[in-house]
Amino acid sequence: MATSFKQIEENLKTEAGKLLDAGKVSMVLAYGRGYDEKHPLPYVARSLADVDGMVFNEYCTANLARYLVRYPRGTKIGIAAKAADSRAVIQLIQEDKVKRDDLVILGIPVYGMKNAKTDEAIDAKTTCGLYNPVIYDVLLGEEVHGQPVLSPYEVLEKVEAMGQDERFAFWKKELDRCIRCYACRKACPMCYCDPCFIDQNKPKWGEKSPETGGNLMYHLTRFHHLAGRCIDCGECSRACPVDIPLYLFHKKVAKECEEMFGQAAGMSIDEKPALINFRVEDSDKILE
Amino acid sequence: MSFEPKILGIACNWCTYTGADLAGTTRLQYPQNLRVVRVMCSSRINPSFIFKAFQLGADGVLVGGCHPGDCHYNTGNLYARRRLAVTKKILEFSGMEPGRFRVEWISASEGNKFAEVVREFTEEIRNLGPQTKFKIS
Amino acid sequence: MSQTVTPFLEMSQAIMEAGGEALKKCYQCGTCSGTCPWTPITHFNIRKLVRYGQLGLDGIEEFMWGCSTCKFCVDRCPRGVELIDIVTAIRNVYSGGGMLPQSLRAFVGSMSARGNPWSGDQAKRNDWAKDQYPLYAPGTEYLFWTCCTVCYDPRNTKLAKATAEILKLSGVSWGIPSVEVNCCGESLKKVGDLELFDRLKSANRDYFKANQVSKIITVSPHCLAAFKKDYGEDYEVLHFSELIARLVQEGKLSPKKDLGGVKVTYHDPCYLGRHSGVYDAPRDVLRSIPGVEFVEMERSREQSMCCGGGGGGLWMEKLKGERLSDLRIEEAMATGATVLATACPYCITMFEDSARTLNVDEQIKIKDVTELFLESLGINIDEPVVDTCAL
Amino acid sequence: MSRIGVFVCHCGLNIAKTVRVSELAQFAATLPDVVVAKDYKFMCSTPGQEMIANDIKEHRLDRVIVTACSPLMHEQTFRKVLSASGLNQYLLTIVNIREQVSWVTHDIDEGTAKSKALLNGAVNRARLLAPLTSRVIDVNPDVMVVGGGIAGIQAALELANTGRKVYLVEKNSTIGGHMAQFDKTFPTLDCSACILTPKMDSVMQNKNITLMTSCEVSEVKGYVGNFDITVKQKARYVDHDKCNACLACTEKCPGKGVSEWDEGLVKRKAIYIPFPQAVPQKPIIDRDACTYFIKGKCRLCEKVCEQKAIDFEQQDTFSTMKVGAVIVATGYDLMDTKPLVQYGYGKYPGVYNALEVERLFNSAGPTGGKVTMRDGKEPQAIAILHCIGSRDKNNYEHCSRVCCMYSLKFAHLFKEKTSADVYQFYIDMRAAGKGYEEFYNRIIEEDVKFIRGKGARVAESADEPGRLIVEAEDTITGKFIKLPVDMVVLSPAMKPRADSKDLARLFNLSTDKYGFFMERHPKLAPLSTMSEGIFIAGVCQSPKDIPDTVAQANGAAAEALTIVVKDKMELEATTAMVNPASCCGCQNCVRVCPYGAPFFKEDKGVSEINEALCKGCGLCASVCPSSAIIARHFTNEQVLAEMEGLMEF
Repeated sequence: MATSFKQIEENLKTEAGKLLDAGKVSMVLAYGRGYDEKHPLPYVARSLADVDGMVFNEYCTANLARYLVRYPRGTKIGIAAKAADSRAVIQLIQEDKVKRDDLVILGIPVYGMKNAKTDEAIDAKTTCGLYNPVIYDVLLGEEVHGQPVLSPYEVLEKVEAMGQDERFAFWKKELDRCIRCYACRKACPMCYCDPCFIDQNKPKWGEKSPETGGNLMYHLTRFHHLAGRCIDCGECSRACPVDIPLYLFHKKVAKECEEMFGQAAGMSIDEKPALINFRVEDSDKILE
Repeated sequence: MSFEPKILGIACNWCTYTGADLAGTTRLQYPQNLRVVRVMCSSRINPSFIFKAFQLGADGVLVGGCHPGDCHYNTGNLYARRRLAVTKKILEFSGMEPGRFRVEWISASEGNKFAEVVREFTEEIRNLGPQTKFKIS
Repeated sequence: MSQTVTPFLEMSQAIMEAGGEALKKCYQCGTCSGTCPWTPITHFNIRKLVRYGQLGLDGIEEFMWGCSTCKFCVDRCPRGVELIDIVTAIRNVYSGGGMLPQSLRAFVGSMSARGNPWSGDQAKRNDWAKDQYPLYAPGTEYLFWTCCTVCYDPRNTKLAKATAEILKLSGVSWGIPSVEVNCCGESLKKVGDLELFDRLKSANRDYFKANQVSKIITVSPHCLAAFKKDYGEDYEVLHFSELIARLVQEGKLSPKKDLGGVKVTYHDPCYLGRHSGVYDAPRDVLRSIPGVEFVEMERSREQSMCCGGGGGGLWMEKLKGERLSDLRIEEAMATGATVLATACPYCITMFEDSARTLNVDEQIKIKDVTELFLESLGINIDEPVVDTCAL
Repeated sequence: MSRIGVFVCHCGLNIAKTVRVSELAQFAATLPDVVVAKDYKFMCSTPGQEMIANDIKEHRLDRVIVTACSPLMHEQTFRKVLSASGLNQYLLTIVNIREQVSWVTHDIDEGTAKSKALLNGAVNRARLLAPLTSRVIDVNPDVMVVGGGIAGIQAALELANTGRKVYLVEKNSTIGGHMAQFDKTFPTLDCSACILTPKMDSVMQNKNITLMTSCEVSEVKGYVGNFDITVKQKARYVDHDKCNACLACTEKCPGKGVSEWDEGLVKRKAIYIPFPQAVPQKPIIDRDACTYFIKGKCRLCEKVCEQKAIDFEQQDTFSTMKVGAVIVATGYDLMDTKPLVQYGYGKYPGVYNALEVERLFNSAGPTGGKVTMRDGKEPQAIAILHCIGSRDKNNYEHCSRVCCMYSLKFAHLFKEKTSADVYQFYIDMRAAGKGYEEFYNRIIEEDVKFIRGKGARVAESADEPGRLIVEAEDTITGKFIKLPVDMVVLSPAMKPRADSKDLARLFNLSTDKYGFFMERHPKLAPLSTMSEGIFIAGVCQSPKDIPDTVAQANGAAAEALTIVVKDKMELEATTAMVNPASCCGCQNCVRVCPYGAPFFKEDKGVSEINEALCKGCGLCASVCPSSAIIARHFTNEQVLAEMEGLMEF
């Protein structure tokens, strides 16, 4: 039986309060009230008094790991992390952007998150489909068991079945709609480059205004940069104002990486990101 | 006039580029559709180079490096193998014909192989026809 | 036989295709044959078998049945050659051509017709239980997988009961399978009948799936190894000795009855030890029993001898002087033990036969660790042996 | 705005036959920024070179493109022309229209078209080229040799004899290594000590060698030409400056330690020299065996020492050496065969390993060179088991290379010193070396029995207590052999030193999976490593015999000399650098670089590249997501511009 949202919120407040009170962390990253219940916002509690402002409900989808890299190295941070969020934390630890010792991870096992825009359930279709955090120090509820375990890659079937031309048309139609607002990379916990390659002029990798060529360059390169690192939280697609299903492409790359390199992103802090690693016995077949 | 594809080659200095020189020294004949960029190591190849090449109108892209284990820089091509494999998967999933991008390990002594690969690849690209998907006109 | 031979590579190819791929790796150093317990006492030579296989030579059929798949050679092989896969593949290729020894025909026939090796009536599989023990149903935690041998073989039904009685006391949720299940097929696979093995396997897998089985306790190490390695599913499989050791450690079962200073030695079954890596659990169980003086034989644990019952050996006839179980009994007696404990129904059968033919069955008793443990719990299940084997 | 000159070479008819060279030059003249374009018969000839030099001056060229043969042929030639004309040599571009155009086609239209495309790409790239300068650094003339076995000794002597100053660092209290433990060496059977000890003495006498025994490297900083290496001098508890090597102390000492030198077969004193010919001949105290350190009382050695050299308060000390190059020659350990329980080593006293047997033969050894076993008896039958742990996937996959030969040597010495029957259990006999096959023949004729079959098990004999039974298959007859013997000799795998991976980390060396150091190239650079200025020699690279080890040591010394013989050295100019403004601190570069050139500056959160270590492969630039790394001469802009040019025509 999964713990209720209300209960998780209570637990979150209690544990965050304890951490701040004991001075174990200087801030806790969590969710706070937005303009309505459906739009909670990322929230930073720096003192015991701030804790009351925390909320947790089915719309708290944002991946707070995104904010970890904002603070100076060595800042002690508590972070509320759902399943995919915890994988982002692991990935950031692998990349040495944060240190495990600097974090207190408040793990949230949860089932029944919803997309605020569509009110559809958020499940393996648009995320990694895990319910329980992979890493945590404190668990804010009981582990979720008994819910259907779905492959996060099943949703790819339709696009995979398309012919090359049909698939190109599909992506062209989708990517042509991109208005280059960069909400996807803003929402992404792994997109921490500053500046992003596409913002550079030397070299100029692609057009900056929204048009076919620049859009393609931006997105394809971004898919490559996230290969073996995307933890499939799906936030890029939820953040997208024109609803481009970026998650499909990320899932496909993640699936291929898993098959080729035998490791999924953000599952163990002892691994190295797949693309800055190799095995001598990697097969040449992966190039076919 | 029949379709003459433009093929971009990126070759590592130590193996494939030298192998291509050997093909010339031994006067092997192959189609003139390939234009080679020399880099020091196949690991230098940024995935965006490949995307860019197609945008520039390349009908095919051929990458050549040392055989895994023989890299002049020890492990460069082992990283390249993974990175280029992902590049290939991305191209495929975006709708690009898989045949348009190829990675081959060609050593400095494999002039024959170089010529053979160029012949084969050129033929394949010729059959695929002009690449229009990425090309920015 | 002619002294001139020509390599027949098609045969070698066929062996590799049947799973004997490792043929290629062997460099004929003789570690396997030097290690093999059969080399000193029979004309079976595992290295030669591989050599004949590499070249596809005639005459291989004369000694391809000698291996009891004890895995000693595999563990020692410096090239990492999976010799058991080679033996299985060779048997598969040649028995496919009808070269099955007489003694194994009944075995394979029974497997094919009745789903068990003992020609037992499938409907009577659970007769030993006399309806005293629960049947497994979805929701039960553990399936207690009763090996065919403990269901049908009169000596070993005692072992089935001993195990069931301990389970009754253990407090875990368990049940025995319904009569529709088949033999796990482990020995059948090693005999080389891969097609029939697949049939039995898929029937059992269907049963597991239909009944939502995920945790299995086996009494036989052979079933244990099959479920772990050959079924391609991720079951949690425990050997019964592991379960007892755990229960004793957790304080849920404690042996009380002092067995009065009996000297016990323990024989590692190949499929529990080398195949499954379980060495300590049965020893822990023995050591937990009051009044048991535990002694090791010279060759124990990873170095243990084989009883000869694996790889179909249980059903094959061996001449006197060519039985490993005889040697093992002698080795056990040399320690001064009066009980030879083991943890496998095959070993029990082999040793009981040997003890009888060597006329030492009064001096040394063959017991399963489980039986000794039950005894120390103060429960006596001995009753007149009724032949439940409906031949 | 650049001023580019294009020079098209005919190469006689080599190019001109299938490329219309004058058309190509005319085409070049139409390209933006090209101020002069010419073609000429042989551009590499003196008049050709002069033409380029003149045009550089006359047209104030700041980029030169030579359209000719492969850059691998004449890049250096034309770079010199640029330098001589006052132009940075990296502003040259070579367009390869011979090997990659004219020689691979018969069609002059195709050839000309492709040449135009290549030239167009080159012009695009040339505009973006930047002048590069190689940094020149001072080189420290001294060398450090780590490891005082035969490899280290040889390398140190070679270097010292050229006048270089050498620090020879040895972790034991004497140099000599394993070779000093041997009695005879195969295949010549000359006495090991007779050929080694003079060399050990030369080390001691040589003014250019600073001998540092009981020392270990603890930190390595710097790069080729300029290493700062910190060495730990382990406390000896004897002041070697005062000690006059009278060794009175070692006679009085009541303490008992295990003699490492005699492979633990006997005891030694707590204050000791390992063996009589040790270099230096000065003792050290073994803390773990010393009565004073254990019980707090004794100090007998102190009382007998007239030099007042005993110092129980001595501490480990650290000192830093500056050297230009390093040779690592740390040798090997024998594999511990105890875990291979089937052979009974450590369980049966009759089972010996190879080094123990070496000591038994040695007249300075525990038995005075007599072959008597632990029970004091002379063996009547001896089995030598080859490939114990070598050629074995469960242990070490490699062949240890010397075991076949030393096993034969053992057989000979056993025959010479005892009346025992000697058996060899082998898989394959490997006797590939000068005089080795001959040696094998000689041993066969000495009536040693060869059994082809790997020893499978050693057990105690049931019939004859104290004797051992070796079990194996004689694969030639296919018979199972049970051989009763008194003594079993195991020839175990040679493995890297237990701490080789630590050392590898210190020197940034790669190792194979067992810990042997990786050479830069298996054939063409067997003594170099991926770390410039650090060389390897001897068994720390892979198992080998003494002749090969010595050859490697000489080679490594020569390699080290090529660096320290110069006062200055030029570093690679085409290195990578980090633009800190764009660095996102992902550390991809740090993780992938095979040379350890990039490093992360924790305080600034950005990476930097130590250009002295960079080899210019460009891997870091391609894994850098924010394009912060600039791979000089192959920058992103340069490559993209060239691609653009190539695809235009």
